[in-house]
Amino acid sequence: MNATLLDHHVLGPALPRAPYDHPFRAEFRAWLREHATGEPEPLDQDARFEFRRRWHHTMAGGGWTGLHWPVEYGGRGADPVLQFMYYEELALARAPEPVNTPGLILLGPTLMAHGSDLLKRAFLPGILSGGQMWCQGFSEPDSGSDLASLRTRAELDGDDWVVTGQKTWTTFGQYADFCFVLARTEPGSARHHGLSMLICSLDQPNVTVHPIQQISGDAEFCEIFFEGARVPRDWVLGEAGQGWQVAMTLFQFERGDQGYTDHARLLVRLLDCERVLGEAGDLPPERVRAAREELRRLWVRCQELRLLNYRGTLLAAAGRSLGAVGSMTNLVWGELEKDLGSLQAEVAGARGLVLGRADTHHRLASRAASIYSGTSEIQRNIISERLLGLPR
Amino acid sequence: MNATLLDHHVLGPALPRAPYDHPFRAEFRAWLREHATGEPEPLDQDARFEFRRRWHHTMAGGGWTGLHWPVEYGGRGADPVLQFMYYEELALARAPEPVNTPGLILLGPTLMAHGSDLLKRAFLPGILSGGQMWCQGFSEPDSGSDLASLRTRAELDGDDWVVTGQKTWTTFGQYADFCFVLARTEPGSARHHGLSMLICSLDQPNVTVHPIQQISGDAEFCEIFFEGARVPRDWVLGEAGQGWQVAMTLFQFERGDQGYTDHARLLVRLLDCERVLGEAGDLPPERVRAAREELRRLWVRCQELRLLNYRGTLLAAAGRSLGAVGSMTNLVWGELEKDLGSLQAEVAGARGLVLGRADTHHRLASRAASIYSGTSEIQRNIISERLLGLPR
Amino acid sequence: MITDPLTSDDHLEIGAIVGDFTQRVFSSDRVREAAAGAPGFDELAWKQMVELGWSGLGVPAVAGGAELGVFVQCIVHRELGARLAPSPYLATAAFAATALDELADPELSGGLLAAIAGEPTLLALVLGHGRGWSSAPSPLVTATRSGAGWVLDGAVPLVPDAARAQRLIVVAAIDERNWGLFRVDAKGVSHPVRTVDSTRAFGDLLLRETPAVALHRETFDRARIDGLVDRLAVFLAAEMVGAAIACLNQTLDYLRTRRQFGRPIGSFQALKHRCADLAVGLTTAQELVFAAAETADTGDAAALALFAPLALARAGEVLKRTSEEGIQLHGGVGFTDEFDIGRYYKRALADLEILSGPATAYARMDAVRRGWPA
Amino acid sequence: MITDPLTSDDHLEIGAIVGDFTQRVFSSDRVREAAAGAPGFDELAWKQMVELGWSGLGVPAVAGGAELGVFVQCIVHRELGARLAPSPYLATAAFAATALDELADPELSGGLLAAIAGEPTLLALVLGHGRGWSSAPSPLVTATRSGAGWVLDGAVPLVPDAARAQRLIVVAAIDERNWGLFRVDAKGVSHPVRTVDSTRAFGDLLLRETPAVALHRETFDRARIDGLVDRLAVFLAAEMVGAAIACLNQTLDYLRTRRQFGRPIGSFQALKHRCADLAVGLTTAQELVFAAAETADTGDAAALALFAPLALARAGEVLKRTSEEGIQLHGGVGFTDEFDIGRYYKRALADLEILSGPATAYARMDAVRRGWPA
Repeated sequence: MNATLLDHHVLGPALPRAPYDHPFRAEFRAWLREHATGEPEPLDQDARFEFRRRWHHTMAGGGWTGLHWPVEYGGRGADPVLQFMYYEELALARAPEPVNTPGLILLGPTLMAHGSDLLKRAFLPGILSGGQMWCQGFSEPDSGSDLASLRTRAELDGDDWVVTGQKTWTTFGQYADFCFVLARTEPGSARHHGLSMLICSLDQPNVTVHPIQQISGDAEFCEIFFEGARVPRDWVLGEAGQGWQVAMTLFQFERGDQGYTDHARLLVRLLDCERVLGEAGDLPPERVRAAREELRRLWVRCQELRLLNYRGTLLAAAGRSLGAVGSMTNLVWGELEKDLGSLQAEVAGARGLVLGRADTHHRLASRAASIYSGTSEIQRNIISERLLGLPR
Repeated sequence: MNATLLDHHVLGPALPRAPYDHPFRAEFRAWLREHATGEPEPLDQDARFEFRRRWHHTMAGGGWTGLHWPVEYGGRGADPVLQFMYYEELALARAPEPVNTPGLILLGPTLMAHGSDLLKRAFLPGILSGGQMWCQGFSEPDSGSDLASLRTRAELDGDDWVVTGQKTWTTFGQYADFCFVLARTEPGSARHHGLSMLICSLDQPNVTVHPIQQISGDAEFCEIFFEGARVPRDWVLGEAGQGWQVAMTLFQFERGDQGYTDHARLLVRLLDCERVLGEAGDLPPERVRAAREELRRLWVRCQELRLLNYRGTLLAAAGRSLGAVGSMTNLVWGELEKDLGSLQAEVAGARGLVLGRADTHHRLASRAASIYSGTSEIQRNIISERLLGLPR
Repeated sequence: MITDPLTSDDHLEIGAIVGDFTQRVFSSDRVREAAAGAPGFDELAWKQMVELGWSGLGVPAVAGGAELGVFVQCIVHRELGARLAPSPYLATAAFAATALDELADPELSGGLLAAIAGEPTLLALVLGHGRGWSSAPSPLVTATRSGAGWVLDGAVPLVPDAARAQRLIVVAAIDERNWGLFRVDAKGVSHPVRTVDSTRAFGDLLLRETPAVALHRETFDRARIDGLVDRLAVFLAAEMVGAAIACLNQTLDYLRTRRQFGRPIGSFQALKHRCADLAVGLTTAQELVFAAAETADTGDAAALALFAPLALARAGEVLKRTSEEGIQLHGGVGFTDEFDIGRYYKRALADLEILSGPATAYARMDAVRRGWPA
Repeated sequence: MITDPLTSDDHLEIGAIVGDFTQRVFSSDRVREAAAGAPGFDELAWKQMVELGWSGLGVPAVAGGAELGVFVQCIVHRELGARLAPSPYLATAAFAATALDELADPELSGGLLAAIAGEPTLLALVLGHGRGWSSAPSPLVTATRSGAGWVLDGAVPLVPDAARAQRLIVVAAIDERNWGLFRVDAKGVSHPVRTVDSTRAFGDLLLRETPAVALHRETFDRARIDGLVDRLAVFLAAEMVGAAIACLNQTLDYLRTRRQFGRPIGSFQALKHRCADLAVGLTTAQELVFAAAETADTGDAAALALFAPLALARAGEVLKRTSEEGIQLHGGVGFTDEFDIGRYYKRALADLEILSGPATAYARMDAVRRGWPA
């Protein structure tokens, strides 16, 4: 059987600049064949995180984490096109999802851009190896989509910042060792001014992490309460008071990377749906027909997401700004993730209601996709104002 | 063949309070069988209007116009349920579309409510017979959806109002003898205050009617320029200065009636699509399949429109306010009309592009449906604010 | 709020009484509490409903019921749906009672119907031909004569409330063309399944030469089963439309209250327009449901055969969409367990499976339309 | 505006040159003027394009062309689409030239290709197997030997630009499995049809023992025709995506300018969100088109067989939706002939028929995917 045709079938038509016969794919695929078992992730969240953490260690052992990090920081200095192929290959191998992405994707690169040598030496190695897990502290209860209205404050007390406030929607905060916290450090300042980006250890008595129960049964997000938490004075990214600019740098990494992984994992799941539909189940014929139609529509949408990710990759490779491609990727991905979650459970028929099944779980969990990384509504605001120039 | 089943097939399941075996349907159907030829309407607009005007005279001759008008004004005093069945039967008979609806539906009833005896005597008989055609003068170039910002003004000069300004989107203004014009009659007044509803003859030198060319080739709407047009002092509906209230009365009639006719005509056209699809055409099988799916969706939406119309009918019959049902009807109808226009041309395949065909014409003409009687956007504003109580 | 299809004083009064009761008895806290244990229903509430006579609303007067018809029952279903009431009302008072009334010999079923009207009995209906208007060629449950009685064989997944029912009313195939209605004891044949929706006690059914009592006097054909499903669909659709109304109301409340960027988020036009579209879908779905209910009461089976699948399909689609949009419009809190909106979504998913949902309903609609002269 | 898939300096320069030319030559007034006469194209503009060498962009160098490939041609198509240019470029320089290049014997077709590259010649391509990747079982045009030559028979409705072409290049069936490429004189066999789109000279084709010259050396099968249509689809998709970009831009201009309720209507969030959705659809469709173009140039036929139908389907859907929404967002003036937006809608309708549109493209996509290992 022609291996390239197989790739075509799963991921879609070959992209001219990320071909299936690229030597990087061959190298990584060989490593994955040896190390990735394809074993499904556990449904229990704690077990699932452990499962992923172990995989992270395996990857780190092979030198396959932080692929895009410069060689001097332990990475491979991979360009965006290699990263694109890297994530496609991970998905094809049905490898566990990555952990510590807040560290690898967001904080690491931001540290490299804005961090002092001290901070870089202290934190970059642990991010790469997965020895230290990271989480982000941006959103607050009253500033969901309006980040500049945040209220968490930090004041200098001797050699420490003392942090008081509440963060929310912090992904996997319960498993994290450190949190990067955006806080108001200039009393009386407003909106984007007077903020600082602090690195806060969560292993201290003045921090409480409270997981938020989701409709899926997971608690992927946490509230974190800082009640006089202490941060060493020089654990600030960039200058104190320049936190907004640092955050903007950081968000650029978020928009840029996230997409790389998504279309390929979605396409692999879509393939699973196709297989289930091909088997003789007890779904009535009219529902099989409707599911096949939906499957085709989702395949087309996955290809669109794939090309958005590819465009983002090429822009990044050319050192050009992503513009609103990031918001588009986010929007397209979030809506697609939900619809694929629905289809996966739909092809299981009534069984897709039963607790303890992956499809049941995914359908419920997917409802968060168009919300947690910036709602679809916020993305549409950004696209219409920044890209299309429509008035506020 | 069971006649009731035929009705079921075309119009949908029988509605409990407007059954297919109702004696009114039988009576009207008998008359229609004798007088309605089912001949398709001409595509040329002037010929089409003439065709409809002739049908109006035929209907008036049989006493079938102004069905809902009180007997004292020449109507039959029909309640809304009879009207509902009346329009369904007209559609089933493939009778021409009604003309002079601005007179019959809007101005007539408004005259009965707010007009002086003089005005009623002067105008009601001509509306009913179709001897005098009417049009409305509300929208202006700079107040499309924001009626209260209108600029047309009228000043008393002796025994006449002198009207100056421009109206637009006046349906079939080129065929009309009279226009009811909303104008500002109190200089310096603002928004809803100081307006009056005047009856203006279009047969005078100071009025110019300019048809607006549409993408369909039709010119169903006109701009009307009033450059010192004269209106006798007492040709005012209601009190001078109370024009907004009169207009609101009038609009209530608009929302209420319009719907009665629409679902049935749409369902008859949908039946035609079904027939075309059933014949062996040169549409490829995948397009036939897609068209059949769309046909089913549109049939369901027609049933929904039908039930909205039915609800409006029952509310009107109970003397209760329509609330936002009018806006819903408008919204659902406008979107449906467009999609049906598209399907009708789609089932003809490439032939649906050829000029001089009814399906080609309808598709283009239908694009106006969600705009001219209050855009879909305005209807959604109304529904969300007035019905759902969401803040402005 | 959206236009209410209830117009007569009688109906409005019934609606108000039912609304008062459900608001009190099925408060969010009590519903969550009931669900925290085994999935299923609030037994005390069920007793109260029976005492109020509601379980017998659709039961013939000869069997001690009120015989008020489908429309009135739908008023109750709508309120139960709005509250996500954990109640055997649908399974027992609607599904089982209707099957008994439609397909059973009154002499054989009289006791069961009387029990439904008079005691807090728990029955579940098993559709052994497949879910909804299933066109599945081979039956899920077959009945075979065994001595003087019958035995049933087959497996049916996820039967609503079967996990806690005492007795099951089963539609089973006798031969290729004939079907019968049977009664079996639930014990040992019904196995609880935990689903996303904790307000119904779904059970997997496994019948192996299970002794059964025939309830029909004459056997019946597939068309009769489809006619039965038409009636069941109206009840379920009424629950779904009630749930969708509650979803929209809770979402509107949130939009009016929650502020972002210095304004209530309900003042953002994009959200308003989406709510308007939801309201239109909900209004028309509700009109379909109550037109179907009224049609069921007038006895126009030809019209019901179209209205019922239309109502089920649209109510299902509307509830799914309204709950999905409800979650989205709640933003971050929408997908947490703190607000109730996610529970409506879960109930929507379950309700969509009970009679196999919109695709199956549209297939029925198409089949009925094809049967008419073209 | 939306992200441009043109990134290299060469491509950007070509884009700028073409954009300058089309903006000047195909102004709204000139396009309306050209359309006011017979439907079809602006002859003077066509002469200028030939002089600039654009008609030979895809023609092999041996025949005097520039042989720059599909991607560069798509840059031209995009601009022509944006201007609704009344031009035989699609029919002659893209469709006919590609068919000749792909399916004809170079010795027999060299003159025609040289003419395309060097003179303002007018050709049209007739797909005698059906529109697009048609799966129609019986061919529309058949070829029969007649003495030393051939005659063609058949009828093909609405062939783009056939009404004004001098010669027709015809794909015709020789027998059940073999097809050939033929040349016929357009005179007497092509009959003009007035359609909603006045920018193309559609013609109905009626062939009755019409003398034809065979251009192929070897006959070919259906798979080769599908491969040809893959290439044609990319050109047409590029025109559609160009038209959609212009639609969106004109709509955005209107929304920024037009005021209602004291604000520019472009500040209303519901309209903004709809524009955002249009922009996303347009961006992804354009990416598909240029990925398809790049793939055509790399010669990866397997990838093109998927990218081409994807690009055609999505470009078609996006142009239709953008022009429909464009009309709606223009409000009252949207459906009048005063603004250009309605002309884009009409062009969309016509473009959707040229290769039979999205449904047919998706059928091709499915067929290609089914052919792969599962």
